[in-house]
Amino acid sequence: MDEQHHEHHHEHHHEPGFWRKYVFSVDHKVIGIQYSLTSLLFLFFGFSLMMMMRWQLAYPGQPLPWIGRLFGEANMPEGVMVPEFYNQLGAMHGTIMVFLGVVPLAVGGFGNYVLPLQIGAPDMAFPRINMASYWFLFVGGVVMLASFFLPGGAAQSGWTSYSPLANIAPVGQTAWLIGMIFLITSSLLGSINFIVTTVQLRVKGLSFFKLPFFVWAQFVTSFLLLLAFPPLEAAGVLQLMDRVAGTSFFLPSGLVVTGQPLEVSGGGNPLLWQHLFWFLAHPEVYVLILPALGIVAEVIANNTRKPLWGYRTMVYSLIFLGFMSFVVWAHHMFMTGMGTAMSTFFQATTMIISVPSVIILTALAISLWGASIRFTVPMHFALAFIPMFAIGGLTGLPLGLTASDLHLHDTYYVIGHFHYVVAPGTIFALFAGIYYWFPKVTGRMMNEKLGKLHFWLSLIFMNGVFMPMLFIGMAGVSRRLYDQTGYAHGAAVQDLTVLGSWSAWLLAVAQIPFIVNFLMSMRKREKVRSDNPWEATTLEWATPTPPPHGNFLTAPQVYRGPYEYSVPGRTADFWPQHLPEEAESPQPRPATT
Amino acid sequence: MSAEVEIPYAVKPHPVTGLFNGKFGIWLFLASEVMLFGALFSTYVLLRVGAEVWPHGYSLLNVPLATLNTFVLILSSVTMVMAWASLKMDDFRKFRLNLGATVLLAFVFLIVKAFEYGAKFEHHIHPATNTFYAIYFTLTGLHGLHVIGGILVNLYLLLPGSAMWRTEPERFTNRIECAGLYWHFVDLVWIFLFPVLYLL
Amino acid sequence: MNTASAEEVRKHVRVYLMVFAALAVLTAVTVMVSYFHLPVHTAVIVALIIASVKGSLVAGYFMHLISEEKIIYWVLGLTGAFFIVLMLLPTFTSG
Amino acid sequence: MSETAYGWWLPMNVATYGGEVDSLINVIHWIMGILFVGWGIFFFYCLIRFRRREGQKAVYQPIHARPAKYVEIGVIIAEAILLLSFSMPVWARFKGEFPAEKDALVVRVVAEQFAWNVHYPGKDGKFGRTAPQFISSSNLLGLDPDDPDGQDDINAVNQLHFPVNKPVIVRLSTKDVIHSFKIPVMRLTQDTIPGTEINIWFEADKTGQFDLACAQLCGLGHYRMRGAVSVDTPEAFAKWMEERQSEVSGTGTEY
Repeated sequence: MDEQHHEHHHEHHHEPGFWRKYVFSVDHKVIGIQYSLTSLLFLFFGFSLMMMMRWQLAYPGQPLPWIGRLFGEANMPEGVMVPEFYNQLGAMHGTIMVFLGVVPLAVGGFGNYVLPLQIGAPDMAFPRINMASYWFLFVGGVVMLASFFLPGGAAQSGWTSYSPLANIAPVGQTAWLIGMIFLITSSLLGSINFIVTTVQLRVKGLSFFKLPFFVWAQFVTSFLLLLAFPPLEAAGVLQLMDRVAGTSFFLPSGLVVTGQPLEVSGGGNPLLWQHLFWFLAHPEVYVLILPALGIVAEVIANNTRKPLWGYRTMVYSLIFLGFMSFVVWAHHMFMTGMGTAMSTFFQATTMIISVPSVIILTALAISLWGASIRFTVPMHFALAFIPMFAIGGLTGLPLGLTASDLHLHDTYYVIGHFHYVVAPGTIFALFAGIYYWFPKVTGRMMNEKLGKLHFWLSLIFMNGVFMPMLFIGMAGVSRRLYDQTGYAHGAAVQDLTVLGSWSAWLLAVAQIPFIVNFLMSMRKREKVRSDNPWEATTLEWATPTPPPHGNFLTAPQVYRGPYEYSVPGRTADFWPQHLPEEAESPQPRPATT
Repeated sequence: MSAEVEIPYAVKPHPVTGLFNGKFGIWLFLASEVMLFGALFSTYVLLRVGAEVWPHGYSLLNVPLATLNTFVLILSSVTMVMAWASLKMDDFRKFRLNLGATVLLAFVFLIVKAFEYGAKFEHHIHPATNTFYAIYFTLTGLHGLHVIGGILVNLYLLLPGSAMWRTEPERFTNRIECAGLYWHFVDLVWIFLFPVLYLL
Repeated sequence: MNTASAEEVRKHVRVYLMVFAALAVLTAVTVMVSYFHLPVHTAVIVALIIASVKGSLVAGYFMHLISEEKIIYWVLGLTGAFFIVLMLLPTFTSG
Repeated sequence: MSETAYGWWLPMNVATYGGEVDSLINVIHWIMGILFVGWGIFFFYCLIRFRRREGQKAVYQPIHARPAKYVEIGVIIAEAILLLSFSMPVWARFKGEFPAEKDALVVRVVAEQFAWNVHYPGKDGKFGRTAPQFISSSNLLGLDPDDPDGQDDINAVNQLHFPVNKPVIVRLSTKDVIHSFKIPVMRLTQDTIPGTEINIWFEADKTGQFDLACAQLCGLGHYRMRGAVSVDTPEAFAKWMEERQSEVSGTGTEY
């Protein structure tokens, strides 16, 4: 992107098309690709932050080899990380992975590219707002990155930015808040666009219960973003006021910081921040998960060659999940001195919300029964998603019950739990999506061998990173420790931490086949012969490849549900949604030359 | 790719939902705004309930000025809806008058607000003074930003944007309707802010 | 509302003016009530009732909510539900 | 430090209610394990039996998955049981059934960046009045110098001693940011919230030396906010207390 900015003054000499076409495009597909590439870069960046943290965790106090000295005397004197820098890396890893990595890829990238295609729309309902939403994200991302260069560094109070710690943190926290306001605005604009598009622009015949599950997932996700993000925006404004205008929304009276009384009026409430934050951040967990479930459902239906089992039940579960996600937030706060009545309420809602998740996972698993499973690369990732997400979900149980949370709260067990949900869970689903839709976007298939190599290595090392965390947490080691070996219970599990660190670095190596595959396949691989190389049924495969601006050559019409595979009496084992009853079945063709 | 793609129901209402895209979009936006101000109101309640003493708004703030501002904003809402109605009745001149009045009234609101703020600052009263003023300045400030946003939108629609009336009158009327919905919401927020901050 | 004909709109205009009058009167009432310095509980209830009536008038007539499409009601209903949860937040914090 | 206190699973338990927490954690993990393994068997069976091969055609008709329904109902029942018969009783006991103050050792713990001030009331059994304006480097608790109750108060920085088999009530507060008072062997975590004092209680049934950790990110020194927990025999505790007491009265003005 940066190089393109430098070229700005040449703009008038170019064909007027270029800027409109690739940079300030209003085409949902270009915007989807912009979102995807940006968020893939941010994912890699966020991952790199974590790899540096893993060095300090595994070998506390030792200089980071080779690159340690590049980060300056303030951050890494003699190549050894200081705690402030460690905390910056931690806070920014979380922020970047959630708000600039996974959500923009899952919603901004896949949602933008695929949703209008799957509902047969020529574009999103508001193409310009769509463009604005990407550029808000871009600015938010730049602000976040730039904050590393501020005096005192980037935000360092965790991605949760709990007050009062965040109130007294260096100026990087202010940048974080401003960046967040941009990211929130981006999400709000995006979610409005998704909802209107889904409701208004479905083609003829595409009723709500004929929508692909992916569209449903995006639709519910958009409502979560729309209604859960504003309270965080409010909280962000309040914290900004606290930091910039000297108010005390989150500061009670009588605080003494490093021996000096804090010069504020007081009268605020630090728990208010947590409530407003988790009012967003719990639904946000489902924002991370639901699109992933959508992708997995698409890939599984396509590669089992049969309809999804219990499609309607899955949709109802999805909606129920969305609803419930608004009334579980305080289970993040069981240890803040909560009384029994309130904790009972939130434990109960937490147990209830696990039910629809179980139903969706069960439905996906039952879909395998009686299938004819094609073990394609996307299918590998989609299948692995199920047990990985299951581990993530199951480990949520002891955290959702106050009595077991007494021991596990704020330990590595929590880190292991939610990383199982989002890393081998959501990120695997996102990989499945990349391998699955790559031929639609580029017109070329990705390499199967490299893809499988990428899958197996990632699966092994993902577990190598996160499985030890569950044990470290069980041993009672607190999260966000710069060096756990000072504690006896931390030293006892240091070997597991070293194992996790090496797994993380090897996980990075495991991404090399993916990066090579991704870049090579864009140019070198042979083109797909058919517009529908996976022999899928949903509408995105009914467009030319790659789809032109405006998508469909003629507006399609939908005649049946989204997953009509292996319908008895038809010669082909897939029956696309847009083919009229009397039309000839498409002949199965090899995917590539 | 430079050619604009025609989006269905950008102007005409959808046969099932009965809405054109923009109107649905603006309502969703307002829904998110409800949650934004809701969170702030909730904050207000929480801080007030938790405080040992909480001043009465009327003993610290200028109620007559705020009452005046309430009238001004309500009036601007009426002119806004009249602007839309004028377009519906094909009376562009009356539309201009009404929308112009809306913008003017919005400016009056801001000027009165500026006097209120100025008086406070003169007495060295700032958001940092206490929690009451913190919430007062934050809520009215955020509301003021919404007023400024409304002025910008309405000014655009009044001046350069109104050229659309000649080419696509229906689309232009839709735009005014959406701008109106937003403006009424800004009014509605004030209707709650006024008693909560000034009268209680 | 965007289907309303010019004739209907003409009728609406009268309604708008009446609503304006009502809003003006209610504003005056709520300010007057505040001068009585009622006990806080009563004052809050009275002020919120008046504000709600005024808000409903604006939403109902200026924003045409009294004759709006079903889907808008759905969206606002959903928002309202979560808004209530949000309003309960202070009770959670003190619990 | 007992060598066996910490390992790769739950650390040693010394809390009287800790056994219930442990059994809940263990039961949940057994349920999780059974669900995961049983479900995994089904999963791999499907992957092998229904892989694409000659003659394997997918079945369009959905199967009647009654067993799945039973599993789901089973999960719901299991969760209800976990909640009602394990979690809530423990929580109710921990939160509600406070021991009487006269039967317990009452201490105040005031967290700060990055230390735990453990405030014992001293001989008179009364805590001196504290206020932020009195806080200084020689008066970390902010004890009011004019309050006679505070003259014999003890501040044991990062040292929490208490006798075995006697309930301990801790009044937790913080001077600055949120910290979290965590003693893994006590199966205990409690955030300290600025502006409020939160009471917790626990009782140890074994003696030994353990760790007190901070569990909530509180700044750059979060990782070294370690306190030493010593569960003593009543005699050892009395002796330790006496030593601390003599330090206080020896210098007269040190708190």
